[in-house]
Amino acid sequence: MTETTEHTRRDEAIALKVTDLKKHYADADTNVFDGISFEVPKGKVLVIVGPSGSGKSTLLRTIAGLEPIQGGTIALDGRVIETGRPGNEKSGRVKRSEELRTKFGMVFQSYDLFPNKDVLGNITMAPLLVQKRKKDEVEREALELLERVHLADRAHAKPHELSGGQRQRVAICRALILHPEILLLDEITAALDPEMVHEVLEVVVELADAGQTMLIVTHEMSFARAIADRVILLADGRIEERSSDAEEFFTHPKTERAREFLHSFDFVRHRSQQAEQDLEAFDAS
Amino acid sequence: MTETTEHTRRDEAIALKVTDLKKHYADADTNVFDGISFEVPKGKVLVIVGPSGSGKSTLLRTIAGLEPIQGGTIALDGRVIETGRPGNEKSGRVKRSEELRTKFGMVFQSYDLFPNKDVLGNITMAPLLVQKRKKDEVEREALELLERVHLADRAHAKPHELSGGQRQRVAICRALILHPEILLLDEITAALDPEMVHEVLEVVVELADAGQTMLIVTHEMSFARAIADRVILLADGRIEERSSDAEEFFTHPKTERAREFLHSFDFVRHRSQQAEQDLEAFDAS
Amino acid sequence: ACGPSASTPSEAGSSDTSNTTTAKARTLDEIKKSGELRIAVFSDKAPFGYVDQDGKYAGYDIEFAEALAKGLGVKPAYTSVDPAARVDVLASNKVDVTLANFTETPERAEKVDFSKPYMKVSLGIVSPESNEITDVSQLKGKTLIVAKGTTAETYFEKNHPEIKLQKYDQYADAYNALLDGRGDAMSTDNTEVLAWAKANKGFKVGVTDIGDVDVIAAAVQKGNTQLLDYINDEIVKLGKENFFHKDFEKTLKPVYGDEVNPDDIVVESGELDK
Amino acid sequence: MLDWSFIERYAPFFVNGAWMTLFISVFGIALAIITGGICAAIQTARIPVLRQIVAVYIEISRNTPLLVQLYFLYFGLPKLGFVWSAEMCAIIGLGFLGGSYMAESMRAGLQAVPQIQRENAYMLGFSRMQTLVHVVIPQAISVSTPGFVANVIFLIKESSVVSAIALADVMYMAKDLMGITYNTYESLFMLIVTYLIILLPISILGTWLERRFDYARR
Amino acid sequence: MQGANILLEPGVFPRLLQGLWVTIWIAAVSVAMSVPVGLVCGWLMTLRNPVIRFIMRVYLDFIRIMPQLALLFIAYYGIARAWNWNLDATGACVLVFVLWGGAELGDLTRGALQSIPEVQHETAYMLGLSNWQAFIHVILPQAVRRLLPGSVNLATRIVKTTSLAVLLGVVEVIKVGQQIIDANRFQYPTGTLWVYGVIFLMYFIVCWPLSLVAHALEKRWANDRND
Ligand SMILES: Nc1ncnc2c1ncn2[C@@H]1O[C@H](COP(=O)(O)OP(=O)(O)OP(=O)(O)O)[C@@H](O)[C@H]1O
Ligand SMILES: Nc1ncnc2c1ncn2[C@@H]1O[C@H](COP(=O)(O)OP(=O)(O)OP(=O)(O)O)[C@@H](O)[C@H]1O
Ligand SMILES: [Mg+2]
Ligand SMILES: [Mg+2]
Repeated sequence: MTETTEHTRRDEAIALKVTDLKKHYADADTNVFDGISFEVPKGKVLVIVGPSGSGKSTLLRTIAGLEPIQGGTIALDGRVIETGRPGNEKSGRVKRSEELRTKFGMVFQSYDLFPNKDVLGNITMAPLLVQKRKKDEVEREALELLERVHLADRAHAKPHELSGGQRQRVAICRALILHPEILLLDEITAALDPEMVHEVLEVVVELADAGQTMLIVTHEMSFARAIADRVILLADGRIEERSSDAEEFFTHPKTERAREFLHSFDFVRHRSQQAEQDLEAFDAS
Repeated sequence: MTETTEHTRRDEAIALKVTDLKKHYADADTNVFDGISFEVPKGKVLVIVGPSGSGKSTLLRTIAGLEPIQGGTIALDGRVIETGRPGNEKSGRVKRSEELRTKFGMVFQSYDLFPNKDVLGNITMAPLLVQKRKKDEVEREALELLERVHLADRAHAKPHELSGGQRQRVAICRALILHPEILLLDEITAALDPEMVHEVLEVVVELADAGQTMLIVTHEMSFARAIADRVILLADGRIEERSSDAEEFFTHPKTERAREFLHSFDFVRHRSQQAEQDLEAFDAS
Repeated sequence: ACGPSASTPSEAGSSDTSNTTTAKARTLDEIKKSGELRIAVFSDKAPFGYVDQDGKYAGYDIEFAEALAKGLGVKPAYTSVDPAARVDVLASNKVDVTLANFTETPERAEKVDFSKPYMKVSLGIVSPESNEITDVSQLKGKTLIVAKGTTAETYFEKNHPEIKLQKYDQYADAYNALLDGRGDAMSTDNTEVLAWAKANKGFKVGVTDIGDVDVIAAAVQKGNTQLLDYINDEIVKLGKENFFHKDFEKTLKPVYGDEVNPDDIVVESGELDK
Repeated sequence: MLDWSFIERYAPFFVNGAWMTLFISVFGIALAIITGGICAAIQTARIPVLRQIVAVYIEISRNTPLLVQLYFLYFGLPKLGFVWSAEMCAIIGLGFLGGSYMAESMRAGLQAVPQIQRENAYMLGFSRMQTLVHVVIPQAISVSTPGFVANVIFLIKESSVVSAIALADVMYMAKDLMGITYNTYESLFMLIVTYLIILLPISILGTWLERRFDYARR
Repeated sequence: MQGANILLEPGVFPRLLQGLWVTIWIAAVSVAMSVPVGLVCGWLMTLRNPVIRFIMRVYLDFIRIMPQLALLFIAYYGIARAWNWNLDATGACVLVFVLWGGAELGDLTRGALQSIPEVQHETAYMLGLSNWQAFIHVILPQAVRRLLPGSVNLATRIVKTTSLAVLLGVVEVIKVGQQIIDANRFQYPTGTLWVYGVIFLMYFIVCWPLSLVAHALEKRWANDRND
């Protein structure tokens, strides 16, 4: 395990800093991770990639407060908001103030809009109930956000009337209206039909361009490559490679593990090259 | 619409020939396709790509006999096996002899093994029931096939104990044991977790190398590129571009439609290029 | 039918155990205060206790019930009971008095307290004219219809196990079963079958008096002497004005006509040999 | 406390009652399964006129109480000249009531078999009969079993109503004893115990069947 | 067929309707009281506490395995006396139907609450909603939708089961019918057929709309979900 240290430039403010994070599920044998550290500078995009089961979702969930941590600290804007304690595996979602919770915006893989509210209702619910903002002001902002994700005309549609791609864009608006410090996106296109993937990722790219701090888990390598400022490769609960130059990571990975991982996404192997030995193996049977 | 004629070499035997195929769903306004023609030479792989709803699945289903056709002909090994008749939209699956049906092998997107049988049972059911072959001979062949897809040790597992990728490989064996003339694969990796995609596609590549005639629908462009002998781009029920040189199609598509389509799979757009105008648009709001 | 043959409990004789706990009965004062005397009556046993065309309770028992309530200065509140429920409604204090053609038997006397009698009966058997039963012995191996919890049921269970009984919860059901030919005959109090056969063409009472002559009385919860004493006094008092004969004239005569001598049925002042 | 000598003496009657309950239930449920199967087949195959008839039957059967159905059969129909025995009425009543419930669970099972399974069978060359026997029914059973077991228990419970038409089932025995001996608690106790003895094993068997036919797909 | 004239006798129909009213009253009161009982039971069933869980399990299983008629007898003749309650037959019916309806509705409620995906709770948390707000604005509206069709079906079953009240001697529609049959036996020998026929229809007329409502709710809300 090679934990290369990160060099953050002096002038970069750090939005999120995770130090020596330990996570253990109640009835699991081993820790999901046993000391993970990284940071996300303000306005930057950190992409986490890695094979299934490596703990990417768990990482996002612990940061969001959905899972208690058993060691290490999580700091937001330089302030430590959570410190791990061993033995709290079963304590459920972390007790955080409502204000603190809204500093993290999260979008999940599944279409998790509230089915009993229309699009506008979904977006305006939290600002109205939690932040007690004025209704017309909130609705105006919601409509602006919908405009940005090209859904202004669907403001009064019910979630089940929307396509998967549309739902995920609404879910993004629902998170954005609370002006989160950092947006956590967990494979938000994994459940989508291929041609909807693009419409959602495009919105995310636009957000990145506008300077939204984000922590993204994705399996779409070309998207990751296009959007990442920094990349982390998570495998077996360890950071196997980290890079503050995304382009470098995707083209010239340093570790064998990363090469292997990236290779599994490419199918540019030509039949002619392999044909002979395959033919033998096959026809013999 | 440019229907370029295909030139098949003299010495290539034609496994499947579809001529002027017309398909109309019972309560739909328009035809899914209104005259489609193509052929698949023996031992070759034809890949069909195209946006969602363009009729790819429908095409495979009509060839397989799961949907009646309203015009044109389907010929297998030079023998016309089906001729379209208008007005038979509601007649359900086509009446074909059991022997003829088994000449087509099909694998669908969903994991559709018979849940009440184990792996071996799934594979041996048709040869035993339909072809009345001897049990031990069939089981021997099934085990050989399982070997080829690296699942020999799971012969007695129940489908629900398998991962999606394993199930799809079993489904392929289930089709192969009947020695189909042509294998029809409809997005067989679309429902799989990313790291399982590879293990399935590798099996398909090996099959192609062993000379299995195949008609493949896929959204995995790098796979399509690696495996295709010929490519068809289907859009709005028309063949928008066809090419007997797959490499050429993926690198230098001739039509605007194909360029557009292929582009949507690539996310190698750099933020820096677009950042400026996006920033403006976003920050204004 | 080929179903399992149903031997019924009472073939083994009835039990004499009595350890049922009871819900405490109301005192006279409580009854007066509530303004209601709760009385269990039949609602489908014309002419003794039934609901008339206007939906009001009527019949021989009801007349007595009215008198009892009036004597206390309260209103009667009727509860319709099935024959089998007559003991339990008292034990569980759901009513204060049962006035539902309740024949006094030793078994029942262990569970409830009976007042002085106001009627006397023995059992009768009614059967279709075409196949009239004139003697109990003819019933051997045949099906006799009874209502559950009646003296007829107990009598035949105990004394004639060779007769197959078909039991219904309610009189109405039992009569209907006889009409539809589901049994060969039906047995209940002779007063009752006489009245019924008179009204139903094609049926005849072939046997008018089997079993002992029993008396019919009001019943209260075991140990409720206060109310029992009141009822006994009232029966004596009413006897002085020949109340039950008047009752007979009003409710039973229209059904029985002149064929029945009121003195064969009616008991005044609780004195049997009058 | 309960009087055990009483319970000992009358236990055999509850055994008899249990046999009657089972007798009525077995035939009633068998009739319900046949009726339900036919209805489910008609609904799944969408046979035109019969389908509407089945729909009407199901609504009537589901929206009227068994007791009223029995009274109608037992006391009402004789006035039209149909005098059926109590056993007959009970079995027909139970079958009439249960048919709609069974149809519902069987139909759910048949409809839950994905179209793609039939398509696979077609592609593998199965005949219609082979498809039905080897593919459709085994999978339909998996979905139908929980509802089916619930219906069986439901129908055995409903059969307690047949005491109203003079059938000597468990309920009848309890009522009878209460009416004759007034040993209410002992009678109720035996009533509970008898039903538990009948229904608990069926409920456990049902759970086992559910597991047996749950191929835990996906 | 002139037996049908029994229905035209003065007083017959109004009395049957009165009887039906008793039936509906018992059912309505039972259903109304089942709702709070069921909601509380449902909530208790979702708790992790093993003791509560076990008690609720036994309660639900016992109620489910006993025939309703047996429960009615237990309540009317057994419990009322053992606990010294002055419970009339109607009261016993309501008691049993509430205990039964409460258990069944509780199970429905539990199912509905547990069927709401965890991610809905998590989303509410991330949006800063308090537990109470999440329950009122997110969980409950969804649970009710999943709950309602089943509850309406349960109501239909309770209405049907009120027919058993007659066997405890409650004067409801069937008993009234029997009284009418009895009182008119001489004029209308075939009255049984017609009176029971009408009662049959009356139950159908009461229950059928409920079934239709349940169907409609199921259809209406089937696709109103996220999945
Ligand atoms: N609630 C839980 N209880 C116990 N173990 C869990 C739980 N959730 C996840 N795990 C385990 O923790 C590990 C990490 O899971 P996680 O979902 O974070 O992986 P991931 O990287 O997000 O995978 P994927 O790419 O499939 O989403 C896995 O081994 C998983 O089985
Ligand atoms: N059973 C049907 N009845 C009516 N229309 C249908 C039916 N099945 C498909 N269609 C329509 O036919 C068209 C072609 O559908 P098809 O499933 O073949 O597309 P596809 O190219 O396979 O899409 P995808 O990539 O999403 O699988 C679509 O417009 C679809 O809505
Ligand atoms: Mg994950
Ligand atoms: Mg498709």
